[in-house]
Amino acid sequence: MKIGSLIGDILKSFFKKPATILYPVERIHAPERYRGQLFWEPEKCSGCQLCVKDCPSNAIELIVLDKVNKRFVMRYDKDKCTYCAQCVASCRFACLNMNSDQWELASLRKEPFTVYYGKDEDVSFLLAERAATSHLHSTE
Amino acid sequence: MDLPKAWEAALVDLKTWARINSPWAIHFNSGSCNGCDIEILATLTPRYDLERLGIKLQGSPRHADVLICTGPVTRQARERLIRTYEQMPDPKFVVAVGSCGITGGAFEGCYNVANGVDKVIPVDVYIPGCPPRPEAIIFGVSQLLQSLQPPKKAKNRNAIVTNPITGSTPKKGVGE
Amino acid sequence: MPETKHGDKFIVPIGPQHPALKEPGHFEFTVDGETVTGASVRLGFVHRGIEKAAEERTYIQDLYLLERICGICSHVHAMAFALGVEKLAGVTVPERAQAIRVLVAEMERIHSHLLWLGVAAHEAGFDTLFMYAWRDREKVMDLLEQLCGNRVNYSINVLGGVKEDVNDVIRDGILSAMDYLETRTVLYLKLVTTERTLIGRTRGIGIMEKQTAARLGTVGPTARASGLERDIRLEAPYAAYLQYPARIVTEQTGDLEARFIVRVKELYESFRLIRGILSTLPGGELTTKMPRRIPEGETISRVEAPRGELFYYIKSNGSDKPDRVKVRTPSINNFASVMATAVGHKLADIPMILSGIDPCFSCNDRMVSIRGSEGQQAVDWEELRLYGIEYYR
Amino acid sequence: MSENMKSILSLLIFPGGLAVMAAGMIYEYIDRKLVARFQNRVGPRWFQPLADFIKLLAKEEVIPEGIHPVLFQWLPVVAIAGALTSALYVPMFGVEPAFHFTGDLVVTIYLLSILTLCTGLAGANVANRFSIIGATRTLTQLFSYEAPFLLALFGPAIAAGSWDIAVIEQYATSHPWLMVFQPIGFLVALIGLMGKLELPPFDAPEAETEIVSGALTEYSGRGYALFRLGRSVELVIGLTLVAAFYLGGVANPLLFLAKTLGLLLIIAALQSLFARLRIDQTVGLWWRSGAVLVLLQLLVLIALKYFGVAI
Repeated sequence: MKIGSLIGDILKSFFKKPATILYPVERIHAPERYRGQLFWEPEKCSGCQLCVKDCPSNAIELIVLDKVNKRFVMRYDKDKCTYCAQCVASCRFACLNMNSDQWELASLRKEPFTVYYGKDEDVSFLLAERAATSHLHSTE
Repeated sequence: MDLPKAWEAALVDLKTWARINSPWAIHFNSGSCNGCDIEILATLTPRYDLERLGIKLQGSPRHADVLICTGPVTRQARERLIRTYEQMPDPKFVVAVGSCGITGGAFEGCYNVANGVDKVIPVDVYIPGCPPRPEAIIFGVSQLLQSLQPPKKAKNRNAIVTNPITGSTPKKGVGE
Repeated sequence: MPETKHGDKFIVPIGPQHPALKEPGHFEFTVDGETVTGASVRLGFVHRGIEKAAEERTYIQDLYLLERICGICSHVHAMAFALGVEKLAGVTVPERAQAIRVLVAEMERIHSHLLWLGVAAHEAGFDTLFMYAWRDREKVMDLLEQLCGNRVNYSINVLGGVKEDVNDVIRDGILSAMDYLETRTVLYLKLVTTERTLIGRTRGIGIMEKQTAARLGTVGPTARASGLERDIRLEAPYAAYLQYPARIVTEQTGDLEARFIVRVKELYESFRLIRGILSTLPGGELTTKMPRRIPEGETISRVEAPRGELFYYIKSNGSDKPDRVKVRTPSINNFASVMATAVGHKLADIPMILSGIDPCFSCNDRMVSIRGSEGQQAVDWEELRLYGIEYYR
Repeated sequence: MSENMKSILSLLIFPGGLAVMAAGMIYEYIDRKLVARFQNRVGPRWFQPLADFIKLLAKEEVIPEGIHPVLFQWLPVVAIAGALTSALYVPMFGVEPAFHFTGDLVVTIYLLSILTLCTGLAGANVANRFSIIGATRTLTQLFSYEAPFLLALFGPAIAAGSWDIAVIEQYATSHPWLMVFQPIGFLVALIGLMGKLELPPFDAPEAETEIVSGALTEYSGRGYALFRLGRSVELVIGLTLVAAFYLGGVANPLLFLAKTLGLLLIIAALQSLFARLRIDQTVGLWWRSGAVLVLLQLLVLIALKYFGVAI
């Protein structure tokens, strides 16, 4: 039995540089495979809805504006997402990817967590439509 | 500005400064998978070492300023969460960590959960991720501290976190 | 703190919010001075109703839901479920995928045991060891993050294989980290067997004889520290454990010190397995085609989690959703041992004994047994929800 | 300047009062920083104790139900007053003590115990069971380390032949370091100081993982701030006493700094080396080894003194 067996280690630590990364001061990068925020490219999407079906937490929704002309908008909730990348694995056209650099997602409010992906005119069309209907609801 | 007012303003500034630089935290698990909990604990360990930002994990709610809450809030933990929150002295802040702590995440719709901390107590910062990396938790906490900064100092917001070794302020904006 | 007087007894409540517990659980210890004379436990603070929720979701969604039963041993949960479903579907998973599953499982064991070492040291007031253990644990976490894409809920499993492959960079990273950790483990083993202040807190504390351990049905390192040879990796090899057999580590004394030693020595075993897997990693595909609808049938799937035997029962009715998923986690088996050994010890030893089994409350809180309105056992979703609301409000 | 004015100044500003409080915060910072470095971390920033103190002062003070409110509010004040008063009899910062009289060593040691006593009382006053257990443990520990600590400080007093701190300090300055002749006394005094300040491994009274924060669990805001500050102040005073008695005195501010910081380094290293002792182990350690060894050394000292051997 010994007492103070760690003495060598604590002395070494004392003279060594701390193991600490100075995160908020110096930004660091996550590894390449890290699963951060989800991104969607509308060009390749066929609208099969497999990703939506497989999502364990209803974080994504593919809103079909016009099926024939392939006008889709994807609603994505960063705060619901479990960051499991099953949607990425399910997609046959590789239109989904999780960005390894978008992981600083904290926010003081919940609204910014919902994002809409798609072509600009589709998104603005959808949002205008939604605003109009919500206006209708509020006046009822 | 007359003297008493100047004194008062200085006092308020001093209080704010102290509050920003010494946020003691208490941690409550309201039914998460404990993935977030170990990540919160990991932020205290040498790799991340939140003590350099003045953050200490306290055991008693009476000593804490920040309630770090994880989990979708199960019905059993609900009462305890409210009680812990009420035991904390003012001013107090709540940080909801993890997707399930914000909306219920993967557990959304389970029969026994309230789907998020903000359904039970007011939340100041949301940190999504399942679980968020310790860095992301630190980022969330620094967001909270920035929001405490008075507006007039908003232009040097990033200067909140000074490098404990060199004493310099960050060159690049936090989270940009 | 409310007064909970039971006669003249002085009761110390621990939890649900308590610094010793990172997760909620409620314990009441009757103390006489500093000595504990009675112990009772109330679990269930983390009960979220996952098993019931699994019946409402597809197999693919369930994989991620069940992974979130526990954040520390998330991979083994997903692996056990995937293995069970693959067995039901009659699918043969490629060898490389099985080897990667075992690789991640062993890395998870290292991270879990180091985490436990740190937490147990923290309970003993040995913060330096806590800091060092967690600092070294970050090495494994980095590798897991590099390999799988997340630090905790790795989500590397898919039904029919794994998502990510091991490339040369990651392989070299893992091998060099294993070398580093092995030198550290030598130190930890020396520390838990020779450091006097630590031994003062562990030797002879929470002794559980072999017979008691067998009677209480303990599993995993807790059982192995009492001399029981229980290890699913050997008893019923799954995934790639047939090709890479594990060796069992046992101790005979059954006290806290033995539990420390067993867990630290198991780290060596994991290093050896990981090196073995990486040196002879079979080639081939990562995934195989998996049907969305699983044929009717039922199966069990057992794996060795870092805390002991994890048991899954899966029943399929031919649709894309399971008919029933039952999970029995190792912590629930081990809990009885805490209550059995706590009495007679000092109050200061209680957190140590509690952490000695490496408790995982989020694993525990998954049992529900309610009689329905007409006496039937089965309860549907809505009924259960209403019951929950009524019971707690 | 009138004599009264001088007394008030020395009580409030220097060497008592503000100066000691500032020193307490600085020493607390150094202690925390050293422990952090031993644990391979960066550790707190230099203003951390100050920020903690101001923040706690600015926080709401929750007064729990079922207690004596006056006692609850005034115990912290008494505690810190005791600690600050004792600073007047100790050669703080290497300057002459503000006051001294024959026997002030005994008074100082009892003034230093007031903080612990108040902590115990504060814990017992609250209906929280963690506080009560914490209070019991605090007082148990007080009775275990107090006697050996006292005896350890009596060693130099006997050698110097006086109970006056200033005289003992002068004796220590003019003679070779006493820690060479009384190594047991030195060790017991240093470790007794750690017990007094409830530093690990003697932190059973406030063991976080067992009884939350011990006696001070229910304190928030001002009361907690004062208790914390009182402990930092005692750290400085205790270090000064040990340095003055055993390390050849603290004749000037530079020597004071070097010697107390050296002691602080040892204390920080000891803090990070061991697992927490159970309260029964603490008591056993002090009474079975600490007290007996110090008594033996005292007997030898007295015998040598009696036979007229120069020490």
